[in-house]
Parts: sequence; C-alpha cells; structure tokens
Amino acid sequence: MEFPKESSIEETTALEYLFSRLSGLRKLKRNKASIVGLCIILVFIVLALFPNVIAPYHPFTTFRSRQSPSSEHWFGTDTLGRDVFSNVIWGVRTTFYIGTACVLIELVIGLLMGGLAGYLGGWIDDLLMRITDIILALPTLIVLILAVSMFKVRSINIIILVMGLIGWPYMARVIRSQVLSIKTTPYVEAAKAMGATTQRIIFRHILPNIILPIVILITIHFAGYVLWEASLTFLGLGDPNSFSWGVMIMAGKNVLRSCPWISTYPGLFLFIMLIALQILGDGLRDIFDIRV
Amino acid sequence: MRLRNYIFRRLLMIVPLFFFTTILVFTLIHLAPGDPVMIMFGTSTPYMKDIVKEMRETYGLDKPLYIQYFIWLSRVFRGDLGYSYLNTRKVIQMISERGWPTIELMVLALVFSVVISTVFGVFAAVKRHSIFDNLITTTAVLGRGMPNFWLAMNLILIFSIYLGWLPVFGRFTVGAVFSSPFGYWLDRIKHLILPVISLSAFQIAYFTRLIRSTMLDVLGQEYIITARAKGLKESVVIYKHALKNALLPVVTVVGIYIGSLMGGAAIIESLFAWPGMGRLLVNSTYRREYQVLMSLNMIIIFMVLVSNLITDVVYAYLDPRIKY
Amino acid sequence: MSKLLEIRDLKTYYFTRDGVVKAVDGVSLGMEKGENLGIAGESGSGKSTLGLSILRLVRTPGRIVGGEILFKGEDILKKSYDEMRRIRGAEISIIFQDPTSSLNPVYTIGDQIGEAITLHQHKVGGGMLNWLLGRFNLSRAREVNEKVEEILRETGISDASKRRGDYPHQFSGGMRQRAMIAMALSCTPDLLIADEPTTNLDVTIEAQILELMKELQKEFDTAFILISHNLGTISELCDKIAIMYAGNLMELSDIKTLFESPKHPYTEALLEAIPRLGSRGKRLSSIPGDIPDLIDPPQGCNFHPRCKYMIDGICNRYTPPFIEVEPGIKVSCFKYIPKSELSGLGL
Amino acid sequence: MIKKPESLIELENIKKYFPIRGGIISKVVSSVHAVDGVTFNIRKGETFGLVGESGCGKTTTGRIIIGLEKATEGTIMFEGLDLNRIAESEVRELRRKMGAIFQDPHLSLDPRMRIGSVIREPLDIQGFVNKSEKDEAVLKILEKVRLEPSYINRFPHELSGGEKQRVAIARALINNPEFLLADEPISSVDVSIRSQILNLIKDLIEELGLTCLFISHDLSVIEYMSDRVGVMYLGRLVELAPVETLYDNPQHPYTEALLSAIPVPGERSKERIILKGVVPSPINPPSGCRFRTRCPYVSIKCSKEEPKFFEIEKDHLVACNLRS
Repeated sequence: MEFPKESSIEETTALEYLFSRLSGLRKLKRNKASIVGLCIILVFIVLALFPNVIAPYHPFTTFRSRQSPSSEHWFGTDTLGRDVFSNVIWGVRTTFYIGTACVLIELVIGLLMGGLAGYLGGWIDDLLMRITDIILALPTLIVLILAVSMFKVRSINIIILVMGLIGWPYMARVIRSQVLSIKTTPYVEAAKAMGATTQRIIFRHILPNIILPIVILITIHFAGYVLWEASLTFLGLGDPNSFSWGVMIMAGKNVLRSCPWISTYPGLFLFIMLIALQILGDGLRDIFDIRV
Repeated sequence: MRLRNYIFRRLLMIVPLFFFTTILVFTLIHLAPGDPVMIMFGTSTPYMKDIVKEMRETYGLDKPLYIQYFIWLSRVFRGDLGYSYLNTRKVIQMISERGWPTIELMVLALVFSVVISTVFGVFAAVKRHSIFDNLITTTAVLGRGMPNFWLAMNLILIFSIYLGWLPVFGRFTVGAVFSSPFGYWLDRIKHLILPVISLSAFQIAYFTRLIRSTMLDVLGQEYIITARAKGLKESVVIYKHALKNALLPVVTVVGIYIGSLMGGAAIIESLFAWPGMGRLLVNSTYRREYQVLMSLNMIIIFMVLVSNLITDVVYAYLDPRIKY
Repeated sequence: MSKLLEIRDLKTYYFTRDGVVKAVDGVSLGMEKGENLGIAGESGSGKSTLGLSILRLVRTPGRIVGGEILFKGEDILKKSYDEMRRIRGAEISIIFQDPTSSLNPVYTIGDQIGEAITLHQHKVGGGMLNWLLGRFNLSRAREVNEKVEEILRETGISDASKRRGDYPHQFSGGMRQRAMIAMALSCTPDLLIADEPTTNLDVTIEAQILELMKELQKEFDTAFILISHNLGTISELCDKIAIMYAGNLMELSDIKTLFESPKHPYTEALLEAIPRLGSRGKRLSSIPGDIPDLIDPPQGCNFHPRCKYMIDGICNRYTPPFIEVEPGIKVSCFKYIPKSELSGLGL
Repeated sequence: MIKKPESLIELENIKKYFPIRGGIISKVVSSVHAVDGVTFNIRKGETFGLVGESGCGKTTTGRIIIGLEKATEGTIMFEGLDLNRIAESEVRELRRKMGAIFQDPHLSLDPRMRIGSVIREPLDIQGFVNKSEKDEAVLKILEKVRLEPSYINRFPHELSGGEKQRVAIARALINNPEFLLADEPISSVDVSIRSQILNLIKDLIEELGLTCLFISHDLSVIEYMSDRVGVMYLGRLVELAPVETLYDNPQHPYTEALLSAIPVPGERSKERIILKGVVPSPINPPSGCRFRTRCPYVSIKCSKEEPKFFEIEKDHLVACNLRS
C-alpha cells in the first residue's frame, strides 16, 4: 500500500475548504454581482489604508469656500473651504473603522452569548431570548439617540461602543440558531459518541461550520452600522470633528440650494459602499446557499 | 373564544415589558451628564449657582433617581405629564399638537410600503427571470443602499429646487387654509409626497426582496403542484394558495418595522421641518427636556408593543398551526 | 379497445445551470383501460418526471422537449392550456410521496377537496372571482360539502363531517395520504398517478393504504400508474411493470414473468440485490459502481458500466433498441439481439 | 448449569421520558414515554436486530447504549461493568470500544474536514500522538471499506451517498471497537447501493469479530443481517427470538401483522392482516397491553393486565396475555 506522496493528512484551513467548495462550484463565475461587490470593497479598503496617497490635499487645508466642482477640486469645496473630495476619501477610513469595530464588538458578545445559549440551552437560552426580544422590540434608532445623548463629549469610540452594545442581539440570535442546528447533526453526535470533549466539539466542529454564515452576516451588519452612524451624525448626535460622511451630508443640508455638491458626493460614496456590501452578502448567500 | 384569552395573556405580558423599558429609558436619560437647569442658566457666574440649586429643588432633580421615577410614575397615572422646563408648557399639550402629523406620516408610509412591496414582490416572484423581475430586484438593491436622509435631500434637489413642483419643507403653505377645500387638500398632499417617499423607500426595497424570496420558496412547495394538478387556474394557484403562505413571515416583520419607522420619522421630520413627535424628540434630546423625553418615549414604546401584539394576533389568526 | 394512454419516445430535460439533465430520455409505453402499470426505478431514474410529464406539470428549468403522450387517442402535448386544465383533476389526477408538504397548511382539508369538485363538477370558471363569489353561494357550497364528506368516508376517514373542517397538521401521516387520495378521486378520474404514495408511511399504515387503493380502483374503475422504488408495493397492486434506469426504459413486462424470469440485466441484478423475506441464508449480490451522472450519461447503454453481460464495442457505443422479445414483454438490451443482426450494425 | 454465553451488553428495565414543558414558566407538564421498561442483552459476537415502526423507541435505545442519551431509569452493563456506577474516566475508556453509524450519510461527516481527518478523529480523541501511525491506520481501514487511498484528500461534498456511508463505517471501526451500533444505515442510500453497504457491514462484523446492534424499520433487512431479533412497539419489547423462530412462527400478534403486511414481490395471493387505526400517542399510552387498541385478538384482560415478558419457549420471549 503505497502512501500518496503529495499530501499527508494535516489540518485543513477554512481557506482550503472554501476553495474546494468554490472550485467545485461553477456558481462563482455566474455570480458576477458578488465579484463586483467584492472589488468595490477592496478598492474602499485600499482607500481606507492609504487615504493620503489618493486625496490631493489634507482634509483640513482650507481654500476659497463654496467652490463648485472644478479640475482642482473634483468635488468642490464646502462652506469652510475644505476640499470635499479629500474629506470624502478620509471618510472611507472612518467608515471602515466604525464598521469593523462595531462588528467586532457584536461578534465577540454575539458569539459568547449565542454560542452559550445555543450549545448549553436551559436558562441561559431563555435569558438570552428574553433580552433579544426586548431589544428587537425597541425602536433601535430612538434608543441609539437616547444612549448617545447620554454622553457630553461624543467621540467616535463612544458611538461605536453604544451601537455595538445595542446591535449584538441580532448576531447572537443567528449564532444561537446556527449552533442549535449544528449541535443536532449526526457528525457532532458521532463525535460525542466517540467521547469527544465539549471543548473539542466546539472548536473542531461547531465553530468552523459557522464561519460562513457569520461572514455573510458581517457584510449585512457592517452596512447596518454604517447606516446607523450616518443617521446619528446627520441628526447632529455624532462626533463633529471626525471625517464621517454623515457630518458632511449634514453640513451640506442648509446650503443645499446654493452648493448641493457638499452633501451629494459623500452621500454617493455611502450609497456605493452600502450597495457593494449588500450584493457581496447576497452573492455569498447564493453560492453557499446558506439561509441566514 | 380562545383567541380572546390569548390576547388577554399577551396584554398581561405587555405590562412588565412596558415598565421595564420605561425604567431603562428613565435611567438612560438621567444618567446623561448635565441637566436642563444647568443648560438654561449655565454655571459660569458664581451667583448663578444658588439660583440653579433652588431651581433643581423645585423640579425635584436633587432627589435620588428611583424617587424621581416614582414621582414621575405617580403623576403619569394621574394623567399629568408634567411641564417642559424651557417653555413651561404642559407636556401633554405639546405632544398632542405634534401627535397627528407624525401618525399621518407613519401610517401613510406604512400602508405605502406594505402595499407596493407586496405587489412588486409577488409580481417579481411570479414572473421570475423576466426583465420585470430583474428591474425590480435591481431597484430593490439600489433602494436598500439609499439612506433615507440622503434620498430626501436628492428628492428636494430635483423636485423642489430644480423642477419646483413640490415645496421644500413644512406641512402646508400658510395661506392655503383659506383657499378652496380642494386647494387646501392639494397643498397638504403636495407637502406629504416627499417625506412619505423618503421615509418608506428603504422599507419598500427591503420588503419587496423579502416577499419575493418567501413567494419563490412557497411557489417551489409541493402543495402548489397539487393545486395545479387539480386543474386550478394559475391565478388561483398564486393568489389563493401561494400568497397566503408567502405573507405570513411578512406580518411579523411589519410588527418590528413600526419601531424603525419611528426612528426614520425623527430624521425625516427634522429634515422637512415637519412638526411631529420625532422632531420634538430630537430637539428635546439636545435640550435635555426630561419630562418631554419620558412622555414621548412612553408613547413610542407603547405604540411598538401594541403593534407587535396586533401582528402576533394577526399571525395566529392567519396560520392555523399556531396553538393559542 | 383504444389504449387509455400511449407514450411515444417522450423526452423531458432539465436545463439547469450545471448542464442539461436528461431526466426522461426517449421513453415509450402504453396502458389499456382497466390495467394498472407500475413504474419502478431508483432515485434519479426519471420515474417521477415521467409522472409529472403526463400531466404537463414539469416546471422550469424542466421542459418536455420531444415525443407524444396520447390520452384516449388525443395528444396531450398539443392541447391548449385551458383544455389541459379541464383534464387535470377530472380525467387524470396525481398524488405525491410526502403528504405533509403536498397539502396546503393554511386551508382546511374540506376546502382543498371542495375546490376540485366545484371546479370540475359545477362547470364553474376557475378564476379568483368565482372563488370569492362562490363563498356566498350557500346552496352550491352545501352540495359540495356533502360530496366532500362522502368521498372522505369512502377513503376510510371516520367522522368526516368534523374532519372536513380540520387543517392538514391535525391529521396523521396515514390520514393525510387518505385525504390526498380523496382529493384525487373526488372527480372520478380515468387515470390516477401515484408517485411513491406509501414510501414515507410505516409498514402497517402502508398496508392499509394499499388495501384502500385496491378497493377504490374497483369502485371508481380508475386505472393506476404506481411509481415506486419498492418492487413489492408494485407487485401488490399492478399487473404490468416498467423498469426505468437513468432516464431510459429498460424493461416492460407483466408481474409474473418479471419476477420469475427477468430479462434485462439491471432487473436481474436489482432482484438479487434487494433483501426479501426468506433471504436470510443467501448472500445478496450487489451491483458494482454508482448511479450515473445524468448530465453526461455513459455512451451507448446507460447501464453498461455496471452490467456483467456488457459486450465491448457494442454496449458502450450504441443505444440498444426497445424490442419485443415475447408477447407483451419488451427489453432494451443487446443480449436479445441475435449475433447476425449485431453485425448489421456494421461492427 | 451451563454458563450462559457471555453477553457484552445487558439492559435492565431501561426507561427514557422526554419532558414536555408548558405554560409561561415552562414547568414540566407531561412527558413522552419514548422507552418504557426495556430489558434485553446482546451476546458477544452476535448481531442483534431491533425492529419496529417509527416512534417505537428503537433509536432512543441505541442512543442510550452509546451514551448520547441518559436513561431516566434502569441500568446498562457493558462487559459486566455498570455504566452508571463506574467513574467518568472509565466510562470514556469503554466508549472507545463502541463505534456508531447513523442514517443520513450526507450529514454524518463534518463537511469542513477532509475524509482523512474525519476517519482519523477517533484516534485523535483517544489521544494518539504518533502521526505516521495514525495515517497508517487510516489507510488500513480505508482499504477494508474498499475506498482508494486518494479519498483521503477529498471533501465530503465530493462523495456519493454510498461512499459517505463507507467513510462513516471506516470512522466507526478505526479504533477496533468491540461493539458497533448501526442505526438505519441504509434507509437513505440508493436501492442498488444498499446491498453493497449491507454486505460490507456483514463482512466486517465477521472479520473483526464485532458485536452489533442493527436498528431498522425494514423487516427484510433485519432478517438478512441479524442472529436474534427484538420487536418493539410504543417503547416496549413485545417479542424477542432467534431470527429463524421469529420469522417462521411469530407469536405476538403485532409481529404477525408486521410480517404479513410486507409486500413481497411476486406473491399477491396471500391473506394479509391489516391493522386498524394508528399508533397511539406515547404521551399517555393505553393501559394494560399497549397494542390492544389495534390488536385483532383483543380481550377484556388486555386492558386491565399488563402482559409479562415471559419465555414461551427456549430463548423466545413474548409479551402477550393471549399466549400466557
């Protein structure tokens, strides 16, 4: 019995599994929308990492104010004379910072609570379900307005913390149902029958199998947080001296008639990002046909 | 009969939920640093300090939090919602003035979004892979990417500023009341169009996609093939057999949607200077109007809980599998 | 006596994104008036698609691409949509494998059975308007309800008047299948297609349903097409049996000869591979290999990769013709073509 | 007294009740009597067939033996050791001697792991460290289940149903257990592949000298695989006998009805016992003999007296008042 040379049995990383599913599936080619979404997101990531390379001026350098879009200032300048295009590019970084931070908070709490409730069940499950029912019943934006208004100085991190704390039940609920469905599958039961410890079952069987649904959820919730933050800053409850698009759109509100470009272009970037995240999420959902 | 005691049981469950949320909101508001008195008078000048102290006592702001909550609660039961600190008007009066504009806005947006998304969602599912379906799906994707405030500003730009068809903000032009009743109502409608569209656009996109996917699931079920095998017309198969099953999940989502509609109203009202509760809520958060804030939130939470109850009852009525 | 049903070279393909699945690839068979036909085959053999094609219920991405289906001499494929609607439920009806998902969960059993009766027996246009107006036409409603209760009683559902108002989830598996049979037979069709009716039921409930179907067949004089993977169930109810494999018809013969002297190698191997009562001593033979992929089926005869009589150069290049080896027995296999004719194929 | 052939597993009055919770604080309202007092033993090297319709408790019994469910009552002895009383670590050591295969091949392998690591998992769990030793064992067992070595690097979604079941068998036997639980291993596998899997299991049992509990609802499969057979109805054993005696002269009316109900290809003439009614609900099973509601020979005694499970002849037990 000759042992196949090219590979011995070793750990399969999530990536290998993803490629085997993708290579085996011709769906990827057909799903152009998700590829477009992915490219836009990648472009945004590059913008977020190196804003100074693309942005012609430093966002705070002031020029003659209220200039309409011209060759020097592609998106014109705002009421304080700052170049709108550079601000929008720097805004990409803030938006990504907000989205990723919120999603991380939501993921940590959601995984913990959802995982415990799903795997252990019993009173933890009931408790979590009660909390999520209450938070889902509340009008989220109203609660956000109240929670954010609690703080005298409203920095970006405070807003992120608040949004993460209000958003986690959505993630916890989905993780709980995913864990519940995986826990009862025959391959987990077979592992239990073999005497596998709970810790091994969680890390070798349950966690790897909920990565994909979580990735899809992250794309959707990322868009949700970005939208929440923009709405908050638009209402004047955001962090005024951050480069968030919501601040720029709000600033352009009063001078809409005279210089509409101030709020239109930041809004356009926000629009493109939300669309890209959405089609990426839908595409992934279609390729791996996971109902989240 | 059993439906009645199901509703009764659900009403019983609302009471604790209602108290718990009001306590949550109360602590949230009062934990916020700074209070209305300080905002009004500022503590910069020394002699202001004793006036501020005196004012705090009259408003009972110096008592421990839980006492303030019970004072507030006892007053609410007596129907006295207290006074607004700034313009010393009765809170109940302020809210009742602004109640109707918001309800008008929300009801229209709700009806608008549910009806349109059902029609488009069902059509897109039935005529799958047609241009009609692709058109609707792409607009739904675009709709879900458009924040309501940015959409509102674009609409104002196009329809009010460039084309000048519709008013930029406000609820009615001042002189309209005295013109003919037709003129008055035409003016009211003209004012309503942009706010309602921008408030409901996001939800129309969300619901259309939801209804389309539930409808597609249902159309793939076996009982649809059985219905066709009985010789029923395709229209009966779709609108009798498929539609009722497809709308079930939508009913629950509409319940939750009421809450987010209230949030959207806050934004749209402040943008269109619409004299509603949402705008009052946003302004009173800036100005720390505790009494106004508490009453507004009480009403909003009550509306959300009642709407959830209604949707659950409607769901239990529609789906016989639910045991109540 | 004209044939009740004759299928000539029927082809139904599924145009999926991964390729064209030839679910039914050139099947021809016929049925007389009082006869019952069993269609046996494993999953993926195309037997269910054949059943659905007869009623033209194949939905995208499936499409009937060729052949004829003559029902009482007229070709169903050429009929208009409305003519076809009048046949469905009245002249040909169908019941499915999983009664839990083939009944609409949000309407009562009485309503769903009454629908077919109102449509076919009261000659009422089947549109939405008629359905809505029909609810107010009390006399007709009472008449339909009586018929519903009668058909429910006949299919062995006790206290039919109460059960008529119940919903599908209040019925047990066996009762739901009885309700399906009641719905299918409510307009006395000439042909009932039963697609794996008892597969999801326990043995004792299956026996009840098979017994019921035998009685109803005599009473309603309805011909049955029983589609199943279980040869025992088919031999219980049918006289003629057709064996399907990977979209093709392998053998068509009557019950007795099929079990005593199976002709086609696949039937032979299948009979030896299925455990049967009294088979505790003998070792089951097993068919090597796996079910072929219908998107690119094997060249020539679909079964040749797993067949022990495979003739190299012939079976894996040419598709065997479907010929009559004995009166009423047809096989598609080169084993039964004499050597001389084989050379005729230019080998 | 000749020593009874040494039995590997002994079950003594095993009961398993699943609580049903109701009301607002979800207190236990009633319970499903899934297994209600089952006593039998499985002798070393024997294949014990457990048969019964859906809901009779056969799967739950299997799960109790391999430790996936905890018995509400009764004792399980494995190789003479009472699993309830010995230390947890020792129980884990006994679990190593048990292998299990389940019904649905498509879900019995972790979709994210390669076939090699799936088969190797029992060795990892038991703490084997030496890598090449483990790889060698995987290759040996792969050859036993007649799969090429190249399957090691494949993922489960690239395999057919039959192949996946072979991998599940390899995983169950890699740790050379003494006992194999096969719970409906072929119900969801294509007909022509079933005999391949059955023969594979039969050969491996002989080759490795395994003791097996084979669970199925299909009596012909049970006859082909088992040496002794137990028939279960609504949570209780109604008959237990060597396979020849049970199939040639069944004593319990339920076994008789089951055997006569099986449609046999080719023979249509034989008179068949058709049982009336439906299996009663396990939440409150009928008093006395549980089969009385459907038994063709029911008498008044049946509803009062609970039939004893007694030995009607050597090694042939039955629970029926008519026979005692």
